[in-house]
Amino acid sequence: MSEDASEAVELLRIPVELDYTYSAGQSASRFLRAIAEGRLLGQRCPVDGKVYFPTRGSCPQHGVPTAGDPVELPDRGCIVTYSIVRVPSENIPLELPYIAVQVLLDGADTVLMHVLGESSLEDVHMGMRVQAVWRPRGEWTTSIGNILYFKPTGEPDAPYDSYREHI
Amino acid sequence: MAPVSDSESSLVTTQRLAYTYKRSLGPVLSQFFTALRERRILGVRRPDGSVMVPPREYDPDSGEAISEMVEVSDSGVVKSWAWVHAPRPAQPLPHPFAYALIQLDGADTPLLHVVDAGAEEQMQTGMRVRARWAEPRGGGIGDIAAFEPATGATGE
Amino acid sequence: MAQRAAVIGVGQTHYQARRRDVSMAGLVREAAQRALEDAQCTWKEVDAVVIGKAPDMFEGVMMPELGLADALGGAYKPMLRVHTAGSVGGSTGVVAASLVQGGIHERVLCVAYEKQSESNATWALSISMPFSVATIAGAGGYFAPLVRGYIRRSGAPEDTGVRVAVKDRRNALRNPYAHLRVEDISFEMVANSPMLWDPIRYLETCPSSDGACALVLASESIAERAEKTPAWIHATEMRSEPTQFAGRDQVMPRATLDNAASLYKKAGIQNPRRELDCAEIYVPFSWFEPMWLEGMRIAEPNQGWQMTCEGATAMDGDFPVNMSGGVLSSNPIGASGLIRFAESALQVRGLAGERQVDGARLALGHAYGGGSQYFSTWIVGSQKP
Amino acid sequence: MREAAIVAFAQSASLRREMDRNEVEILIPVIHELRTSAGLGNEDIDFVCSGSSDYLAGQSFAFVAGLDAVGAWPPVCESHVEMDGAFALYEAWVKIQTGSADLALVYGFGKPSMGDLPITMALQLDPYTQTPLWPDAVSMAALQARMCMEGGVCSEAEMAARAVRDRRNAKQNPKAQLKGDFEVEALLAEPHLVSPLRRHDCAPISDGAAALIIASAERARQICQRPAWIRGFEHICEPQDLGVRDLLRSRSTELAAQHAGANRGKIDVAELAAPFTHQEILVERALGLGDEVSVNPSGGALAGNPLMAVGLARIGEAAARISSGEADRAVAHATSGPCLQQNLICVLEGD
Repeated sequence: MSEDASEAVELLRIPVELDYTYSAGQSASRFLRAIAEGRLLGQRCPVDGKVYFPTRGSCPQHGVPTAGDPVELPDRGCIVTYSIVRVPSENIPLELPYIAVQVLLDGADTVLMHVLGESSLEDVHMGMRVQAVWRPRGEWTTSIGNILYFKPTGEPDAPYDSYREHI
Repeated sequence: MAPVSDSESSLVTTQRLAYTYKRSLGPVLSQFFTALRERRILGVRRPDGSVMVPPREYDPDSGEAISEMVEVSDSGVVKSWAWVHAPRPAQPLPHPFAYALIQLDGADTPLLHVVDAGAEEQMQTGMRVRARWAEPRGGGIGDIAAFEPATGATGE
Repeated sequence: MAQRAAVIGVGQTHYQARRRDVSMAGLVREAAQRALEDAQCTWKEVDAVVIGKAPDMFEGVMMPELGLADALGGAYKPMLRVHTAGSVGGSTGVVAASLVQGGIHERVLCVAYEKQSESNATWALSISMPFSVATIAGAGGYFAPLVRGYIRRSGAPEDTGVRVAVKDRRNALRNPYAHLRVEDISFEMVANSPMLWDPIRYLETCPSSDGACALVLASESIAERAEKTPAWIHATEMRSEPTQFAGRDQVMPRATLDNAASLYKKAGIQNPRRELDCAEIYVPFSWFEPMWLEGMRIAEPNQGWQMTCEGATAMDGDFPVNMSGGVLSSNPIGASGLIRFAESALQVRGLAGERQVDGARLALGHAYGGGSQYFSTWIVGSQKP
Repeated sequence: MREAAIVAFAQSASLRREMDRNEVEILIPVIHELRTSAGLGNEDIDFVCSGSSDYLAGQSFAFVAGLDAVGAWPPVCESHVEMDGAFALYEAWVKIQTGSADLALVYGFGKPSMGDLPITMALQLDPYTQTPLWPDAVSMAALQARMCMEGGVCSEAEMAARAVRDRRNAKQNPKAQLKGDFEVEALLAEPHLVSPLRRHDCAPISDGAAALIIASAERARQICQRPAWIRGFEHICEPQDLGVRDLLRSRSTELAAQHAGANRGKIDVAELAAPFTHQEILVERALGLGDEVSVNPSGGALAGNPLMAVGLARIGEAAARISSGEADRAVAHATSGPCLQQNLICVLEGD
């Protein structure tokens, strides 16, 4: 919109607002309902037995539903890889800089994208053992955001060979 | 662990996707929208001599570049219309209205816009309508708030 | 079976942060008109239009090709819209080529574009979906951990990425269409630029650009009559794999290795490093040069960085890469892949101006997208395959 | 032309609102059924192509998740069009013409119920002069319908008769959404939705998916007893602006049908994806379909309209009737854009 009536109109601002109703899907819903109770549920691929966490309902490698019994996972694991983010994004309400991590939970075969807290930027490294820090129980919802962040456990690092195939 | 039922229904939530896009216009549409701000409507002359409103920077049939702007009237004839009984929030008027194809005097193609006629009974193909200008202007196609039924044979 | 096909026209807009002087139709027409002029043909002579771009939410128009088809002379002609994430520009070229190779059409206009200034790409790429927590800030946030994985496994020197950035930014100074032009670019300037997504520095990242790229592809009989040298398509290939599955190698996905093997087989190439004269590789973050040199089987596993560090990929090296300045210098996302394809064609046509690789006869065009999961490539030559 | 045929087809049910499953969960059983019926493993497939729309899914790169349903491992030669799956099939057919593929898996999927579909579709219009007025898809169709009614193309009774026919046919289709016996008079007694259109004039909003297998001649014979041979395949796009188009006919359908040779023989079956009753009449006319043709034996788009899959499903439905021996020659149609802007015609024949 041009304020000055003597200038040509060269640019229009067009708002687009659309409301969507998203459904998580059956499998992710099961996973999210468990998270609301503080439990982390993975699911096995029926073909090769690999444990998917988080789960979207299928093993993308084999194109089959991961419909069997869920596998309960601990809230500990190791950092497979990470990045220190210094770029703001409208959709991410985190203070900069923050450490974005890919966490391989013990017993899982896929990584979870999350953030690392209680660690200096210098200390974070691949193989670092970490544990989830949960929100207060009363704030739990059906969201992976129930985990506020992961923090270092101080345990010895996981050996590279134990997680290299997950990068 | 308690078994989780497969028939359990899925979690559902709503979310709004909202963004205000910035549309640069280029020379032809810039002239069109600048003129709208001045309560004038411009079309563009096609190679066959006919006038197209709203204008494009190319001939839609051949792809050839065109740029000769032609002023047309702000009143014209309804070529077709659709009566919206229950307008949605995003739509231009809060009460029932018509989307219409309006061929302005001096133009050879109709413009898509809305007619604020009050009631469906007031609408008729072939009826004359005139632009009702918005205040203030400079914001795009909404500079024409709506078209309204008009009497009289010609525009301004 | 497959008919021969060739690029007989290339057109590009100047790539800029904001092309506020044009509409979307104006942008794509600018590139298309230049391609038609290069091919010496008219809108009317085009049989079909293929349009590619990245997500519709970038411009906020659903299937914008429906409104752009007639802007590209496509009224009452066949029109296709390709979308394969970041590789889309490449895939658009592959689909357009197949329309000629399949004997369907004689002349196809292929256009890819993005007008990123209409919105904000980081917004469109990081829309937080319900039930999830967004931690990935745009493409850099996604790829930085993979770059770290590459450094760990290859033992590449930390400054490899800096070297790529300096080289590509120098090359961009020879390309009149390039967006980012840093006249006094130096190693220190890149090395000292701020870390954005550690280990990726500001000057190691691609810009956000407005722009369009267009090609005219033609059948053998038309290409033979062309006044300027055509770029003959020797092979095209595409490969995809899922975003995430147990044991997926995200750093060096099998899709890229399979894609490369199949592409060279089709083109009859045994030793790509020796037989190809140059390559335009999709490098949105500098480290992806060594990564995709390996992914394209041009370098041995974990040794791509050596080519970079030895200067092999510089304009005066034995295997120039990204003579145009690459994605690091111009990034209208949906067009970025097609620009790679277009530059490879310009090189073998001998029309690359100041950035011409002497005597280039065979060149690679490469694009990738999604979570390093979509790959599309082609090889073009100055001689018929 | 290299001979190619549709050899297998599967689809989900069309549902008004599929709340229980996400797109991947809708697709997995469809693709599983398809591969099982054709007896194919992933290693048999040379090319995969899909059609979907980010704006239906309310998210960028919505198609990426679709790949999860394929089991794309080892990596597949794959492409995607931001269009109906029918256009993905066209791309696959071209790939077969080049000789670089013999067997392709094609799918389309959409969950338009997630948004307010008629409003979402306004984003397809001219972003400068039209979208800001938010003309919903029903209003756009209503503008054309009134012109057709006042221009002598069709009456509201003829339009209602299409809804009656399609819903009656859909009784035989377990995947259809709207089905049953209706009377024209009763339908015409219903109020207008957006005048002059009534609810029955509009295709329903449907969630769903469709998938099929296309194969070269050699492979087709191994998989299917009676392949549905593709004997013509063309699509044509018109300018988008309604003002510069003849809205009383579908010129692009006429041209596509002509190029595809639709009228080079007797047509037994026609499957049409026109989402409004008057548009179904326009497509019938463009194809020159007479009373002897079985139109929309599946119910067509008016009985189930999973966008991005509905056109592909029409081709699948037509092919299934060839393969079953019910028909010798069929024409299938897909469309895109406001008021039948872009149309695709696929001509299928039995041995």
